[in-house]
Amino acid sequence: MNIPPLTRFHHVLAVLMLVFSLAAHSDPITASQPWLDALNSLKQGSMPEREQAIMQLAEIKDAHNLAILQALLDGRLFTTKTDTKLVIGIDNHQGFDISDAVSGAALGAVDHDALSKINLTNKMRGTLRKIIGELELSADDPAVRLAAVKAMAKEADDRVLDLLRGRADKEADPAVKEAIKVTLLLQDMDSPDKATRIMAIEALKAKNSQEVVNRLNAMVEKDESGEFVEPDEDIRNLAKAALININNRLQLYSSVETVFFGLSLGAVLVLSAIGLAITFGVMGVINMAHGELMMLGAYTTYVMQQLMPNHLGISVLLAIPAAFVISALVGIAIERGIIRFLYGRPLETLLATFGVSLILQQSVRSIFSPLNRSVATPEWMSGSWQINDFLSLTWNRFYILVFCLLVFVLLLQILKRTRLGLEVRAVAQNRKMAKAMGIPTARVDAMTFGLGSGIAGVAGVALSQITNVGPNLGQAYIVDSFMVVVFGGVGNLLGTLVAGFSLGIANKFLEPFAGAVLAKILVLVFIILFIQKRPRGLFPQKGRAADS
Amino acid sequence: MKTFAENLFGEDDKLKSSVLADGELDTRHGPILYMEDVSVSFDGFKALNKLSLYIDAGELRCVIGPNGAGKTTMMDVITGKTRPDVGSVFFGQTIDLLKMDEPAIAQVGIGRKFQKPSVFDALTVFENLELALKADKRTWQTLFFRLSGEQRDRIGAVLETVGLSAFAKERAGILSHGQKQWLEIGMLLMQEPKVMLVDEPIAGMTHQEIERTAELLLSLQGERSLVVVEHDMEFVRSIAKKVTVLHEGTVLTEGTMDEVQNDPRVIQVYLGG
Amino acid sequence: MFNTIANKFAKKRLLAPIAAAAIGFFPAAHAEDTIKVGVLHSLSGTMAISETTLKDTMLMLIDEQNKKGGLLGKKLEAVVVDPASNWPLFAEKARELLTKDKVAAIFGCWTSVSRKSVLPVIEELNGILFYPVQYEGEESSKNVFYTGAAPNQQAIPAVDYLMNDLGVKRWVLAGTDYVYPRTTNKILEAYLKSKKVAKKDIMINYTPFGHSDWQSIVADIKKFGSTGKKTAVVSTINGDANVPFYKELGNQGVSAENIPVVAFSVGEEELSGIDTKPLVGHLAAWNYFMSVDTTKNAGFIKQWHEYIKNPKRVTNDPMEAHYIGFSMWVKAVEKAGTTDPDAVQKAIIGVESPNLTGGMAKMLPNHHISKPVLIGEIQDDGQFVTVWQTNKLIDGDAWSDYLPESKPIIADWTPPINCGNYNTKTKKCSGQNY
Amino acid sequence: MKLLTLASQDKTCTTVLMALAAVTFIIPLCNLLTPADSPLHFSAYTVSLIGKYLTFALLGMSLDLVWGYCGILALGHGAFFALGGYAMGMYLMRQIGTRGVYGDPLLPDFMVFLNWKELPWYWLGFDHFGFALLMVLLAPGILAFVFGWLAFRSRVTGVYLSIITQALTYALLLAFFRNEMGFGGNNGLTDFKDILGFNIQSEAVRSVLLFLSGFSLIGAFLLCRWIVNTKLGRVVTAIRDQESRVRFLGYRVEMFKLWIFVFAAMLAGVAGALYVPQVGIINPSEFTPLNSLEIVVWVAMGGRGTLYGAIIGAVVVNYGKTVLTGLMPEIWLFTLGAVFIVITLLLPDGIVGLLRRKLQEQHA
Repeated sequence: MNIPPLTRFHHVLAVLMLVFSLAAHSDPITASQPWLDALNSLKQGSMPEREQAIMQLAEIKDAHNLAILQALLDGRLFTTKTDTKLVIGIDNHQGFDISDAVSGAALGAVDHDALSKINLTNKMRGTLRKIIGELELSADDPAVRLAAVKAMAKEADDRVLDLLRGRADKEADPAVKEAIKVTLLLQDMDSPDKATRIMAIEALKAKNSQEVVNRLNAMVEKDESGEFVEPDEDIRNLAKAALININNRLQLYSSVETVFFGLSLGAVLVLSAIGLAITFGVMGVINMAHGELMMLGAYTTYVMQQLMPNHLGISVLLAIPAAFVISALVGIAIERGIIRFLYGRPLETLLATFGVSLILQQSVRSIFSPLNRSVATPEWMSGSWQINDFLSLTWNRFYILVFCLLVFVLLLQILKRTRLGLEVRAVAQNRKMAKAMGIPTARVDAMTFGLGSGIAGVAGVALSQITNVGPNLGQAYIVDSFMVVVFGGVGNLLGTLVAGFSLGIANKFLEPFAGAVLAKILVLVFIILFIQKRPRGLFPQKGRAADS
Repeated sequence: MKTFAENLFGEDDKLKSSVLADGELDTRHGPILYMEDVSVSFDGFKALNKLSLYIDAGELRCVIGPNGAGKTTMMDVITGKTRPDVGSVFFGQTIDLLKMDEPAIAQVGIGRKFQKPSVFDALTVFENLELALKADKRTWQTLFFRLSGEQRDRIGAVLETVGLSAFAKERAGILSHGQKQWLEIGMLLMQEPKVMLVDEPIAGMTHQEIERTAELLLSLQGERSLVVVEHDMEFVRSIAKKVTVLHEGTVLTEGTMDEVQNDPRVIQVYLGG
Repeated sequence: MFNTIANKFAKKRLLAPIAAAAIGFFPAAHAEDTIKVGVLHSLSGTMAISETTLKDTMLMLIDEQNKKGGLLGKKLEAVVVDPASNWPLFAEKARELLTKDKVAAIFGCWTSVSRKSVLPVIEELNGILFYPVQYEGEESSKNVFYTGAAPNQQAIPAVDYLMNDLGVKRWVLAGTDYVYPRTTNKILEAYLKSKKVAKKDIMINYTPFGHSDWQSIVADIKKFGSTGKKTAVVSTINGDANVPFYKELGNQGVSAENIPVVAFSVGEEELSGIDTKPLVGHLAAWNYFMSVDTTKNAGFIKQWHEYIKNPKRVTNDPMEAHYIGFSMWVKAVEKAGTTDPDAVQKAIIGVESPNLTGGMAKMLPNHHISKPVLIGEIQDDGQFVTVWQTNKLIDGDAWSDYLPESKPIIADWTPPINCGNYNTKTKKCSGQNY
Repeated sequence: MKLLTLASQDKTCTTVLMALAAVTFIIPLCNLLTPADSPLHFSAYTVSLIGKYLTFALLGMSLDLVWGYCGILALGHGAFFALGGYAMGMYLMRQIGTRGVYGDPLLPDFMVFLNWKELPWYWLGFDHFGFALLMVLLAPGILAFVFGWLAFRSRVTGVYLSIITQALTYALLLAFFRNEMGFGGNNGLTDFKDILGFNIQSEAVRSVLLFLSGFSLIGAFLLCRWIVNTKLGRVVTAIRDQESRVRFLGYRVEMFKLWIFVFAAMLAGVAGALYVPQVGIINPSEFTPLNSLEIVVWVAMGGRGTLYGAIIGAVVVNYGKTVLTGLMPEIWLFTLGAVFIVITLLLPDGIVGLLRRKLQEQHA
């Protein structure tokens, strides 16, 4: 293309040399003065100077570059506070194992406090990613290569394009190959040769890439003077056709996305309501402390993470049984201490549990402070499952959805298959008869309430992954929880599930038209009107028992 | 004020018109109450299965049948509590009960005493009767309601009849089971219905009280029609001219007590079922 | 006979607490050897999250002042009450502080609505309120001193930075639906338009308080930002809604490098409740960061950690505002030689007090103060790194110049104007309660 | 006279009435007749506080009518209170006139701020006090009528009804938060200047408002007392205990429920209208479901189904709140929570039940 071949050659050479020098890691290095200077200003300079230093580092070929730059990007590049030496640290959970950034020599372990981090700005991070991308284009891991290609494609100048072209032939991984191909095709859209352009558009039509949409959109736009940006009408029409083609797919993806959003919102609703479906639905206790039991579950997750800060993923998993046990125990305590005196007076349970909720809230405020607590999301739950440029499903929501279904199925099995479940259902249907048949109703009550509370705790673990962990957590969900249970039909677990999901999806489909607030209002009004039609919810309890 | 109120709560106009449109109670051509081919099912269980029943004006009819035969459901259908899947229920010739709800049915003249005595525990015996008293039962009229001397006398008379004069000022909650039964019968009397549906009137009563109940019911027939559901065969025998036996939601047989008792099907149902 | 006894008994039983209550309402005879300072921050309810820290800050500052020998030879005494995040209760408690406890000044409020609720009471009883939170402006009361940022001390510099230094072309203005975001966004919209940003390049979105499901909105932002033009989000999202918002941003892959979010309501304390890893690089605009390296700030942080007995607690902007407000009040009282509100109100104008981040804050005639504006990027340790700051202090402007209806209005509490709402065109003072 | 004899059936009730009358007449009189430094003079703080309690008492009593007597546990009763408050607030807003921040003669400040050019239709008429008073009754009344008409006719009962009333107030909360609604969004209506031409902050107006609150409370109490003692009251009690049985007596249960529900909603509206000028602000937080729940707590605490129990409950809980939030700001919620639990467990009939028992012991 229109770049002097010599320059291009130089660039390639430079990068190649970098790559080579990386390969030759074990070679003794003689650190050059400019390189040391660059490191020095990286260490001490102001933000703009640091930015310059990074650029300089990239130009100077040094074997340690990748390690240093990567460490810088990851926030593992420090200066020691005592002798302001530039070191790379590896977190060993008590402190850092550090090594000299210049020589690579291990310097042993130090405290967190002994180091100060070299901070970055967004701009620097962008630059770093690009530089590292170039360095990593030939990495072994295809995922790293893909990330590298994507980072480079963002600022695809000619040098980058050449690099990519070079890589395209060698690349074996289809995903990486595809990414390179799209980047190159996009370049072809600006080609002076009309045939190349047409070919590029035709080829890109089938790709799900936002970049393609942007470029096509730009082609059919008019500029300020009302002239088309793209003078060639054939190309314009072709671009229009391609856009229609892509937009159809976009629409499909966007509905899929909305359904997913709705399901995941529904999953949160179901999770927060399902414990209530037991304490309220099965036992008839208007449990205003339900939200606070969820809050306890969320705080349990926080405590678990504090106990094992090095194993985030495991701590979240372990938090599930822990939260269940803690909330269940608190639930049993509430039942034994208060609620058992109030059976047959459901409205009074509302009052007493309201008192309990105030106490639980304030306890948490006293113990953990009124501030929100930070609960980290484990690696496997963060980010999203990128299906293509137009459709990605966030992992945390996805797991919560799966988790919700698991909890539901498990609960159903407990109620259907176990002795406890049988007793629970017996007591719910006819307390006196159950008692007469020798079922220890007091124990069953405690266990049932414990079960419902425990599930609330488990829901709290899930909530800790998407929202605030603070004293107000419970209150934020209590109203919604009651709505879901009532909408589904009190005493019917399946109803709760269906209600949660349908309200979630309805909300998400309304949101684009009505906005978040109005959507919620509409859903509430819908519930009110629906209850007029079916005064006992979606799945009413049937038979004579329901009448009384 | 009144017109505004009536506009606001003018529900009873509708009620009245539904009665008036169909004309006054018309029993010239036969029974005062009839059900034809009425079926009700709950979750696939047929509580009533093509039940047909005709009650004549002034008749005292006893309905018997084993548990689950559909006796209570039958009453539920007549009083509007349960809607049948198919069939028709008429009061006289012209009043279609299926088009009306419970209060409307009660107001056109069908009264009901429940199986479980249901009186208002928080109110006094007198107030219980006062509530049942035949009167304008719209909201504003109820708010400004004052007992006339005549009405007061009538309540007194009923109190006398049911033997609760001494308890007039007591809360109904303190009454014994049998007294509550009486009170409910009293409330039924206050309504001055044309048809009285009486579900198990003598449960929890002493022998003496049973006799008085029988007397009372017998004294009412002719002037009113009565449908009595009862398990106690002796009691039924003491009052019944005509007995209907229900089984599995349909009429098994009808006739005098003797006829019915000798019917092999009835014996089969009661003993073999 | 029985009736009268029972009657008397019942009366005694019932009237006793009522009488006690009535007595309680009368101001207790209070010793004149202390100067009382009211602390009006919610300690329970939804706002406790933010406000409890400010209560502790005030207790610390008062404690410190007492160690220095108090004020005018008297000890200071903090009177702490809990308005429980209930807006009418704020007014009631303010009245209680001023009439029952006779406090010399009140430090308190966080939300605008709580300030609005308290305002008539403070004005009626001629009290003094120091309000430490950034807010929407459009107000200047004789009795209130606004030590937080006005919109021109936070929002506009932030947008300038995004536009000039990051080359942002497309703007999402996302906020919680209440008056502060509404005003800020209105000002910003006007400002952006004056900078030739087209309407289609501005997306405005409002959400309710505590909004927790951000999936659709973040997806929209992502779409809006995917057109190739550099896009940024200016967030006036309040309080609890932030955590789920940032979590969703992180999970949907909206990184600070693609679409930076600059927030006006997210400080160190809010970050301490968020897993900051996915947030690294997002921005906030404040007048104070804990990470700013000055000796004053280091001293303040040390003092705070000692007071609160937790070396992990952070400091934040509203705390600094109280720090400045309190020291200004102390200086003004010393200058006036009395805690009399009129004298203090007069004396405090022009009083200077050092910022923790350097420079001297000054109380302006419009009851706002001058402040530096800092823009910081979030780091994974929950701190901010200052990436940009104004080279001089900016004076707080009560009435925004970017809103047509308030452009001609100024506030000046010095003679001859002596008005919080003075129209320079009509030369009229309006909207005042005196 | 009849009314008074009715009321005097119960000693506690008489005491409450006397106390109310005393507060209603003595405090305003003292304040109007004595100089500010007299020991008989009540501070503005005391006056506005008591005034507030009285409106809460009225609100609690109106809930007791629907819950205690008719058995409808409304968890959204605060919505009617708030609507009444908004109606009054709108009048007070219009009274500001040109004294607003932006000096617009017609539009309240927040509308000027949102660039609204004209007053929305639902604000018309609120410059007339009479119209505002009418709306104080009608706005809650109509909402209660529509909602009740739908719900009672479809025979929604028990927890289902409770939860949809909660949904109602929650929906209203969200709606009033929206700035586009034209009710001032989160900040609500505030910065009132005067009422019927009198400065709303003046002591005389405060005293008068307190008097009106007390007077309305006593009036409403006697009215409610009368209603529950009419036949309609007995029908309503009967509905509470055995709804379906009442139908078979020929009463249209839904109409009676509706009547009482609408009446109570209007009373709540009056309470709201009296509340707003005394606290000086009305904003959507009055719609929060938690607020409505608290009303239920007052009634339960005082003793439901007695009317005056609700008055006692409202005053005790709110007085407790006032004292505790000042005395022990950090831990008052513990105390409040514990009190709720203890009351439910040990005093199922509330404070009134306790007093009655004590009286009976005396009797014995």
